[in-house]
Amino acid sequence: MIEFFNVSVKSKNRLILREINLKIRKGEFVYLIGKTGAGKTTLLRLIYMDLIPTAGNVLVDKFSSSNIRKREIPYLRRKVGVIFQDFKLLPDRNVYENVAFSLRVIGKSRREVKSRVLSVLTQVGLNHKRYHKYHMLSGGEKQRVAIARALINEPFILLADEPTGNLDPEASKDILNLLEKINKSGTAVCMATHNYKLITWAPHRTLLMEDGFIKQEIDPDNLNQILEL
Amino acid sequence: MIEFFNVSVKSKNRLILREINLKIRKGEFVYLIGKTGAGKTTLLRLIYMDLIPTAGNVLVDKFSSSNIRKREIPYLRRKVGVIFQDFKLLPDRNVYENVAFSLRVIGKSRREVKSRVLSVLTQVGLNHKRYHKYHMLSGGEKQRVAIARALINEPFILLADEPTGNLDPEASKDILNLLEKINKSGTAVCMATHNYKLITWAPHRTLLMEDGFIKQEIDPDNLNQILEL
Amino acid sequence: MNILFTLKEGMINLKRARLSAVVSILSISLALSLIGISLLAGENLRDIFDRVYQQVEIEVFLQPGVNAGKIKQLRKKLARDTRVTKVIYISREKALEEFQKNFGEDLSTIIEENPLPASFRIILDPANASPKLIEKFVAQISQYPEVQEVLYQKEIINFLHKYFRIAAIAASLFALLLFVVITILIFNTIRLTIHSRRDIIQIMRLVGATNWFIKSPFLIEGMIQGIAGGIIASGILYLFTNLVRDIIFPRLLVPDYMNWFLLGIGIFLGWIGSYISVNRYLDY
Amino acid sequence: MNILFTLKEGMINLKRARLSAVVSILSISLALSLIGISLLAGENLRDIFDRVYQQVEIEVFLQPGVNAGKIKQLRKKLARDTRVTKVIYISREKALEEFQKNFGEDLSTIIEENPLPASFRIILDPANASPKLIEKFVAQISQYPEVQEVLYQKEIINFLHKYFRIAAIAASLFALLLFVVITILIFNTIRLTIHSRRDIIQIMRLVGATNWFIKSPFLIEGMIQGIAGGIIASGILYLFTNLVRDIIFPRLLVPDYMNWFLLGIGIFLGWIGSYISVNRYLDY
Ligand SMILES: Nc1ncnc2c1ncn2[C@@H]1O[C@H](COP(=O)(O)OP(=O)(O)OP(=O)(O)O)[C@@H](O)[C@H]1O
Ligand SMILES: Nc1ncnc2c1ncn2[C@@H]1O[C@H](COP(=O)(O)OP(=O)(O)OP(=O)(O)O)[C@@H](O)[C@H]1O
Ligand SMILES: [Mg+2]
Ligand SMILES: [Mg+2]
Repeated sequence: MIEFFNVSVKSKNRLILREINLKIRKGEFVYLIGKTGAGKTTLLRLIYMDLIPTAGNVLVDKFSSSNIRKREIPYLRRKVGVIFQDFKLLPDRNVYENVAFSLRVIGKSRREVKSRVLSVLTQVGLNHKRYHKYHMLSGGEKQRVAIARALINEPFILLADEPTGNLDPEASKDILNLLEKINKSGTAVCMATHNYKLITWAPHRTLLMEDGFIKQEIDPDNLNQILEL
Repeated sequence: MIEFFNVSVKSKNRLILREINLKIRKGEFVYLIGKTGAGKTTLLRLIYMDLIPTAGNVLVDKFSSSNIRKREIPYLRRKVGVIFQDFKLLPDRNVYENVAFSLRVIGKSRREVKSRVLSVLTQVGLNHKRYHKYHMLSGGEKQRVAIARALINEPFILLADEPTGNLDPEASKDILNLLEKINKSGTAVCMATHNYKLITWAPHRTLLMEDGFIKQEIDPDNLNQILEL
Repeated sequence: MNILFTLKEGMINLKRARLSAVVSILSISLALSLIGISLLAGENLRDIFDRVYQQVEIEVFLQPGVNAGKIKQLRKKLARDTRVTKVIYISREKALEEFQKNFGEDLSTIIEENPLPASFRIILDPANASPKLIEKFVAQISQYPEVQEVLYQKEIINFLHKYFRIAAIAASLFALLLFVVITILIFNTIRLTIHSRRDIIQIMRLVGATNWFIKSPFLIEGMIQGIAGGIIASGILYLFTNLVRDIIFPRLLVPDYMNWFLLGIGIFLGWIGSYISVNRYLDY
Repeated sequence: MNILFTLKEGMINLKRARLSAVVSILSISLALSLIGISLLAGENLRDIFDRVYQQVEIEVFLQPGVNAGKIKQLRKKLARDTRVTKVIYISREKALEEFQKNFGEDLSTIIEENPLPASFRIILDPANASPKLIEKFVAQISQYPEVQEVLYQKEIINFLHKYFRIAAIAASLFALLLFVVITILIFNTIRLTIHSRRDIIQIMRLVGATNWFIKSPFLIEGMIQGIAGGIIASGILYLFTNLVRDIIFPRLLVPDYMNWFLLGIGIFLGWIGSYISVNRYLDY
């Protein structure tokens, strides 16, 4: 599904990622942890090809970073959902419009959009608030909208870069539960986080990054060892 | 030192803060916790008078929100240090320049600036990296720069709005230790956070906000009860 | 307040929104050039009209029986009038001579006595040659008992004056429009510079910079734009006027004050534009 | 691709950077007006010069002994020449008559025989009245055995032509400068619009909008600016030309194509400006 072969990323003579080899299988749930600057965000950007590696090759679905063309990237993006710590929603539009926007933008007609948006909003539990304005939403709700938008094209993987960084523990747990539910229905999830408590709540394969490479894969049984930090 | 008398903040017919009464004494350390949207950031903005309450009165040092003039606000700000989750540094300048900037801006000469900046950088442990460019710093180091900048005018209080939101647990602990050290030397600290673990590491007076008011002051002994969330 | 620091930050401002500033300065130059051209057109039109007015003669025909003393007296009175530039006396004999020259007929062979009256031809100072003033002057002259009739090319003067006024009004409106455009241009560039520096401004606010300290570099920037626009416009007009003089209209008048005037307008509008912008986008 | 959606997002674009767009359109209007004025000046200058050229006579003096048949033949040949507009034959008698009229002296009383040669007076088509072409024509005519000498006002033609060329070059350079200014203006506004919409563009990228989908509203916006600028400039020139006609120069020529030309330039430069901007700031 997703495979990294000896991937390195260099920026201004500095190696940001070094010789990464990694395989994420269909329907997997993977945590990425590590200090600031370890390279988590950079690794995720390689998957949705916001960045092309300076060496090595990233395979995503049928796309390969070594020979993908610029104009193919939008079609890759439709197969990969992305969510962020700061939600990246449009503050001047309501819930429905925010989710619908991503379908309109890829050329779907108004009618096609409607049924799909409603079904996704139901999935994330926001159907009853679909006409709420952005500023009337709590942080957790905003993140749900972002997740709904990421899900709308039925991606095979959901990338999440510190999705709970701005949320309180309760809201964080809600979002984690939602991501688990989505994962159970077959979508892979890859989540970068500083919140190790999430891992104790829902243990999964965990990659510890340090200084641009994957230092170790942490055994879910040994999780407590990192939490001692 | 800081006192809130029946403070309310209304925005577009919605009460963001309601009837807050609060006193922060000289040299105190206060945590603000609560869900997103509870009003923590709003409360902090009232202290550095980025916002004037719609009802009630905020007293900070010798300034009162009910009769402060616009042109007095800068002089209040020089007595209050503020730091944020996203650091708010100037990415095109190095460590020294970032800290010096805030002294230059209030009209200090180059010579006065130098000794003061070096002493503050020593205080936060960054003197050896003073000529490092912004992008060469880790998240924890960036936050130290922000703290140095906030300290430079020797404020009587340091306001911190989720200062560890973008930091990994290790870096968060470092920052907390630094804030404690600063607090011990006499500066009050008021910190809004979602990271309840910080409170177990360094227990202090903790205010739980909910829906615009201070729901309760949590007994440091009962801290575990909130961590169970 | 630290001048050096302000200037340094001002330079950083200029670099940040450089393209917008260049675009703004170019547009201001164009607008100021147009103002300059209107001004030139106005001055030269006035000059041309003045010369037309200078050729307008007022003919004052005298009563038949007036004696030489009275005529001399009247002539003196007219010559002393500040509105009058030139007075010529046409005796009855001279009038007859002219008539014969113009029409080729010898009147004296047809009728016995010279039927033509003596007259003064008066040329007025152009400053007093507006239709109203001429009319007033004529009415005044007509009062004298020695005067029989006063004639002048009333229609031509009224026509010229009317169109000169229309042209002047149109040009003023146009200039006003250009003033507004320049102000908006500077307003907008400063707004964009403020926008592009909002991070740094937020930080300045946070650490306690005074409002005046934050605002002043933008005011300076606006005035620099006005000055630059004025200088470029002066250059354009210099080329333009030389070209026009060489090719079409060698008599082109260029008022000395023009360059200073353009520069002054540039600075003035630069200050207004940036002042409004700064107070709109940088006030608490 | 969904046209309605694109248009709707385009409207939101315009609202976002409204002031910048208005400023840009106003500046474009000014620049296009200046181009229009240059064009007008050029056309009218050419018209005036044409009329001067039309009065330039080439005098072709014939050899003394040429007989009537040869003269008739030459006349036909000249009349058939496409470069020639008008040929007038001045016989020896006619020449003498004119001489007497001009100088008031009766030559025939001084000398016995008429000393003046017969001649043709030729007026050329203005299109062929450039100094070089005239010289070529004259050289050609001089070859004919019947022709004794060819005279024309060489200096005046050279003088006019030289300055007309200088004016034309200066106006072209000025127009080129204005083209560049317009392009930069549109480039800059689109850049600012892109900047003000970077959040929404980032989200579009993220959810898989094609590059073309993201770019097209900005291209449309640039062209709308060009169109608006062209229309306003046409309006300004309409007022300007009417004013000039009424007051100073009733013969003012206004080419029919002018408004379409300005609109065309507006659209063309609008497209170029936004195209460059979009490819600079919106490419991966
Ligand atoms: N565009 C860039 N140019 C230069 N350096 C970059 C760029 N993007 C990231 N870096 C550097 O690459 C390193 C890895 O950054 P990255 O954002 O991937 O870390 P991270 O693990 O996501 O950190 P955090 O936990 O703070 O989000 C950092 O040192 C960063 O400064
Ligand atoms: N300028 C504003 N206009 C209108 N509503 C606002 C404004 N600023 C904040 N709010 C609203 O006020 C409420 C409190 O916001 P505030 O940012 O203080 O919460 P918070 O406790 O800091 O949340 P978080 O943990 O997400 O930072 C929220 O519902 C927010 O939507
Ligand atoms: Mg990151
Ligand atoms: Mg907050």
